[in-house]
Amino acid sequence: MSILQGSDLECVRGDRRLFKDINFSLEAGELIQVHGPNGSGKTSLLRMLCGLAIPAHGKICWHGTDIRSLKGDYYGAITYLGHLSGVKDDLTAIENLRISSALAGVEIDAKKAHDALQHMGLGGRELLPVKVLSQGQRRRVALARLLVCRTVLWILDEPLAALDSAAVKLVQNLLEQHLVQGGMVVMTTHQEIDIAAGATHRLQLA
Amino acid sequence: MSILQGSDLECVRGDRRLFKDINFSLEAGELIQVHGPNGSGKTSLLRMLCGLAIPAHGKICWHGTDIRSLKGDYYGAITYLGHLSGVKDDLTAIENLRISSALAGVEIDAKKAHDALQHMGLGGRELLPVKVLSQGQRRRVALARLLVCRTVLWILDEPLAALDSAAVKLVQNLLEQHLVQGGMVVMTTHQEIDIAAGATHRLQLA
Amino acid sequence: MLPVQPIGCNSLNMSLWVIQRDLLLAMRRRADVLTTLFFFIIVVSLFPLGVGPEINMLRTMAPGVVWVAALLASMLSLGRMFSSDYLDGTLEQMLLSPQSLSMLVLGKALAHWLVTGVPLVLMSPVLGLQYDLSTEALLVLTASLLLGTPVLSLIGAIGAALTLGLRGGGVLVSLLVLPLYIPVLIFGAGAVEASAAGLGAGAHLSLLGAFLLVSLVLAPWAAAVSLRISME
Amino acid sequence: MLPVQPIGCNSLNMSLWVIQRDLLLAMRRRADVLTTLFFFIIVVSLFPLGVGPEINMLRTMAPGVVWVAALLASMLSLGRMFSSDYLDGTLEQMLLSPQSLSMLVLGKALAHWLVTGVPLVLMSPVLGLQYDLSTEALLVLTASLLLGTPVLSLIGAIGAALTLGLRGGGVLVSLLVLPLYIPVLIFGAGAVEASAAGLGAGAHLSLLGAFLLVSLVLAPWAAAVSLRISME
Amino acid sequence: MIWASWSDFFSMGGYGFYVWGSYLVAFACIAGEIALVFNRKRTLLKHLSLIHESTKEEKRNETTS
Amino acid sequence: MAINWFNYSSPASFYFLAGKMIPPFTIAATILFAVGLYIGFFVAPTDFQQGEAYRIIFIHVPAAWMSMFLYVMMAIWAGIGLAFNTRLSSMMATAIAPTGAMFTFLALWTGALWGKPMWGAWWVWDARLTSELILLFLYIGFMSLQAAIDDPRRADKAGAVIALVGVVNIPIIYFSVKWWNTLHQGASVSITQSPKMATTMLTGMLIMSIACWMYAIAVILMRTRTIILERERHTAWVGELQGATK
Ligand code: HEM
Ligand SMILES: Nc1ncnc2c1ncn2[C@@H]1O[C@H](COP(=O)(O)OP(=O)(O)OP(=O)(O)O)[C@@H](O)[C@H]1O
Ligand SMILES: Nc1ncnc2c1ncn2[C@@H]1O[C@H](COP(=O)(O)OP(=O)(O)OP(=O)(O)O)[C@@H](O)[C@H]1O
Ligand SMILES: [Mg+2]
Ligand SMILES: [Mg+2]
Repeated sequence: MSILQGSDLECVRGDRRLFKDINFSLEAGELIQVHGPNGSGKTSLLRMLCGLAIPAHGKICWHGTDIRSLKGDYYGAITYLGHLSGVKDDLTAIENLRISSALAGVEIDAKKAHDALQHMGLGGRELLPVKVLSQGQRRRVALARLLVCRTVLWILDEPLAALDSAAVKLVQNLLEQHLVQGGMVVMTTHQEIDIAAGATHRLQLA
Repeated sequence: MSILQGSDLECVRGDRRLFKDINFSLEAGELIQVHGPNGSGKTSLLRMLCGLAIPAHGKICWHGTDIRSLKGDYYGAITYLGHLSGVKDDLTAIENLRISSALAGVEIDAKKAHDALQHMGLGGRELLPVKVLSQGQRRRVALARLLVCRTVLWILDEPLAALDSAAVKLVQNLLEQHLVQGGMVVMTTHQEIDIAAGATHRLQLA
Repeated sequence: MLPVQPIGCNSLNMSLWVIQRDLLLAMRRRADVLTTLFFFIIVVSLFPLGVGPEINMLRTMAPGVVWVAALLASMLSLGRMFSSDYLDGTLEQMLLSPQSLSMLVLGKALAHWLVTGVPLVLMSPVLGLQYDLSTEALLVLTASLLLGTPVLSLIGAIGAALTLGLRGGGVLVSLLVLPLYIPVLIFGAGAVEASAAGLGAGAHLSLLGAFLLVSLVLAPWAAAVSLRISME
Repeated sequence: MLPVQPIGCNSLNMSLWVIQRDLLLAMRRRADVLTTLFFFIIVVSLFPLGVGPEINMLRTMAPGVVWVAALLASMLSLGRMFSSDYLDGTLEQMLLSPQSLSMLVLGKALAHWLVTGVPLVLMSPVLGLQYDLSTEALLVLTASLLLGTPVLSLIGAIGAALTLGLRGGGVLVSLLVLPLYIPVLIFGAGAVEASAAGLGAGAHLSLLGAFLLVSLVLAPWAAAVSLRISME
Repeated sequence: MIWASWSDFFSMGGYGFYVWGSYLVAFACIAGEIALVFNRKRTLLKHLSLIHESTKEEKRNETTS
Repeated sequence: MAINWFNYSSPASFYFLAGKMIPPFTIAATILFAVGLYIGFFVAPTDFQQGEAYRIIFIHVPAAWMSMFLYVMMAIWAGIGLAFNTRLSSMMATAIAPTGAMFTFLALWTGALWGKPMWGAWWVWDARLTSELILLFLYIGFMSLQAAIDDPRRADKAGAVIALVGVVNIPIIYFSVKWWNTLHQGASVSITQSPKMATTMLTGMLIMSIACWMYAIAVILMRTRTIILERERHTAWVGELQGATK
């Protein structure tokens, strides 16, 4: 039995069936990359994995139990990053990071937040309100959560959007390190990215 | 004298100087690709070119006249596409396209809008409200404006974000065709893109 | 070469496009129109609950209450005038439109009036009946609202433009706009009281008309200036 | 392996974090707090302008007007409770938080009350003076607002959660929430009237207290359920 | 001198509360405003001198390294 | 020595000029307040109608006047800043607002304290009182708007628009007594008519008014200086200033 397992998943949006009979399983240290053209249902699949949407058919199990009956226990084990960054325009980068990780169940002090942001290349910008930052910088603030969270499963929807090549490299390292430590990742991206560590599965939609 | 000319441009945001002494000139059929890491001021530069922001120093001339004194005449000649798509969630793709081009000064009928959307790969989705579309599909709706507008200068801020490879190809063709017809393009992107037609300049920030 | 000048579009046309678009958006969410109206109705109906049922007092209060409710209903929906366009980048495109921005703003203010003001005007006689107003007072009330509500939308456009993108804009806008609404309120409610007192509402109504003309000319311009400031 | 369970965080702690964060956001825009307050003041001051200056009538109206204004001020700022968190994706993250969502919602409602309710309570005696209320009536008015405004925030949270992401939510929320506010309004304004009539406000005030307890228990839970529904 | 005694002066013909209430608040407001202005300036100068120190330090570091 | 006025419109030189101007205005304000209060409390005779309560006039009327004058000044400076993009005048407007709001509050407060003994109520909904209250809201709206905007240049311009639009209220306050028949006193000082009140009262009131002017100028200049420093903190001259004070 794998740690995360999706069986026979089907997604219906409006009057359109996006996909059906999707099966996958994920072990510690593995990564699934979801591929597919625009509108093929990648985001929909990821939201199902988080329990934010309910599959029309099939089920998703975590350690063998349906995630819908796990609730809080499951939420404590995942980190989701969607198309929207979830950063507050009026707060500074540090405040955003501290609060978002507190909400995810990990309280960190300003020093630690500062270090994480520094590592994401935001040194010197930690005290600016996020609304004045550039598109890529905002995305980096959101990604900094990955540095401080201690969850095993990361669900990332296009983490590379708006990032420059230096930041892409950074995210790549982060993922590799997470996999080496026994973490798991499900992600989508339209850009090519190659992860050295761990087994990489490919899930093609449409 | 070139058609679009920026001289000695300087940009200050908050207490930070993003760039200074930026010079460029653009002739018919040419493309400028603005490069630079996240937060280096690409978006700020593009907004200056549109007249949405005012440079701290230097000026931007269109056919030799400062764009700030041209106002409407200049706006009639450019099309700007920013990080935000400018599509309304509650309207359908067709309505969005028709209205945004009417605001830009070109009234088109439903047939023409339909064709443009079809060409952007949104066939069958024209009548859905945009809010149910996927990230990439929304971006395509915004890009469809380029097919119907008749402006000479296109200013595009990361047009490729969220697009799959088929859509990237499409945009590439679109740009090439525009350049061949004597149009001009200023754009930023973190992805690699190669345009066959016309002269391509590279502007590196920071 | 591509043509530099756009064709087939002038400023008036553009206002019409904007009005049409905003109405379309309102229709897409028909609830919007209804909810402003219901807000108006509920506020007017709340007062007897808070104040007590004595009919003489209610009759004296009526014009004031209806007008205050209309003013609040109109103000509450100001937030929608520009902010959604701002958030999704449409407003940027409008600023880059080759036509006059004032005309676009005028279009948006008129659309706002059509969606929020007109239903109130149509509803007011019914609400007036609840407060036992005479037929003549009802007529004057409706006429005063008909002249006054467009002024509210026009002045409101300035406030909405100034507070664009500011957090807490929804309440800030009321702070900016309510003091400017007060003359409209005074003369609007005053018209009904004057007619009830047998003095004739003519003077009050013509003052309201003058407010309307002045704001039709100045407000779109001021709002356009404010928009450019807010978007800089 | 990384630890699956988060550490150093329980539900109560989480509410405190949320309150702290919302207060921080409010402080970042100090204007927010002030503007709700001024909205309240302005609405209360608008009525005499519409109704006329006769002091006896104003005195009778006073409790109703102050209560309706408090209700509107509280309702107006409901939009802010969840919508900005929704738009930028923070709410998604909250739903995925391992702790109880009800506690988060409770935190947000309390923060809303601290930012919008408390200033109203503190201001109300001054406004009562403008309407020439007696000292005792002023005391009762303040007490009734102190008990009633948290109920408004708590009930409002349900409405705000249900209308999340709907366009025109700002007005829709009022439609949903106002009917639920009405009992609070009736007993709140009633308390002052009763004390003015020499009947003693005790019964009314204890009813308000009961409302408060019930809504403290039920509203966060209902709002949490609504949030899950809205986000599905 | 139009006042018979100091207590006469303070009672203001029975209107003492109103008259002194006005003047006291007026001068409290004026004093408060002055205090606020000075306070604003003091905190600003403190802030500025911090910036100044740190830039000086940076310069020193540059020259030594 | 010829003064280069144009030079003084730059914030840097105005900073130093204002520094020189503040002491004389402060001294003038102190002396005039002392003289005015002396006349008000020890020279002016008791009013035969209102008794001693009328002595509130010496603070009420200057405060009411200042509240209106300062609003107009604020709107003018803000308008100049908007039209000609002169930073200094916008800073002046920003600096005037809190002082104006304070005087408006004082006019309301002292009026209320005067109203209780005279009219029997702290507050009546009379046109002049109400419009003065609206004036307070306008000041607060101006300040909240500016406080809500982070970028000072945008704050200046947005504030200017709302200040200019709000100017319509000033004639309403001033003429409200004429237009509506109200409880509040009509203008008793005007240029065309000879004054109706005792000359000592009038002198006291005028001296207090001038004192308020002097005070307002001094405190506004002080605030402007602080605002200049805040806005220009990254410029070389502020750095030098800092080096000099260290
Ligand atoms: C809260 C209550 C009050 C407010 C807001 C208020 C407001 C004002 C204002 C704005 C002015 C200046 C108008 C002008 O220069 O024409 C003024 C002047 C004056 N007020 Fe009041 N007032 C209040 C209460 C009173 C009361 C109770 C009295 C006396 C019974 C009073 C007596 C005067 C007098 C004598 C002047 C000078 C008029 C003149 O000489 O021009 N005020 N007040
Ligand atoms: N109500 C509806 N009716 C019809 N189709 C719908 C409806 N709602 C959603 N869809 C379709 O469902 C799909 C949603 O896809 P999703 O957002 O999961 O795509 P994605 O793979 O993440 O794409 P992208 O790469 O662009 O982010 C889109 O194709 C959209 O058109
Ligand atoms: N008030 C401010 N204070 C300091 N820095 C600021 C302020 N406002 C903006 N900035 C900085 O200005 C830059 C804005 O950059 P811009 O958005 O033009 O970047 P970009 O090149 O488009 O980046 P991206 O590739 O991420 O889109 C950011 O580095 C931001 O941190
Ligand atoms: Mg997607
Ligand atoms: Mg950018």
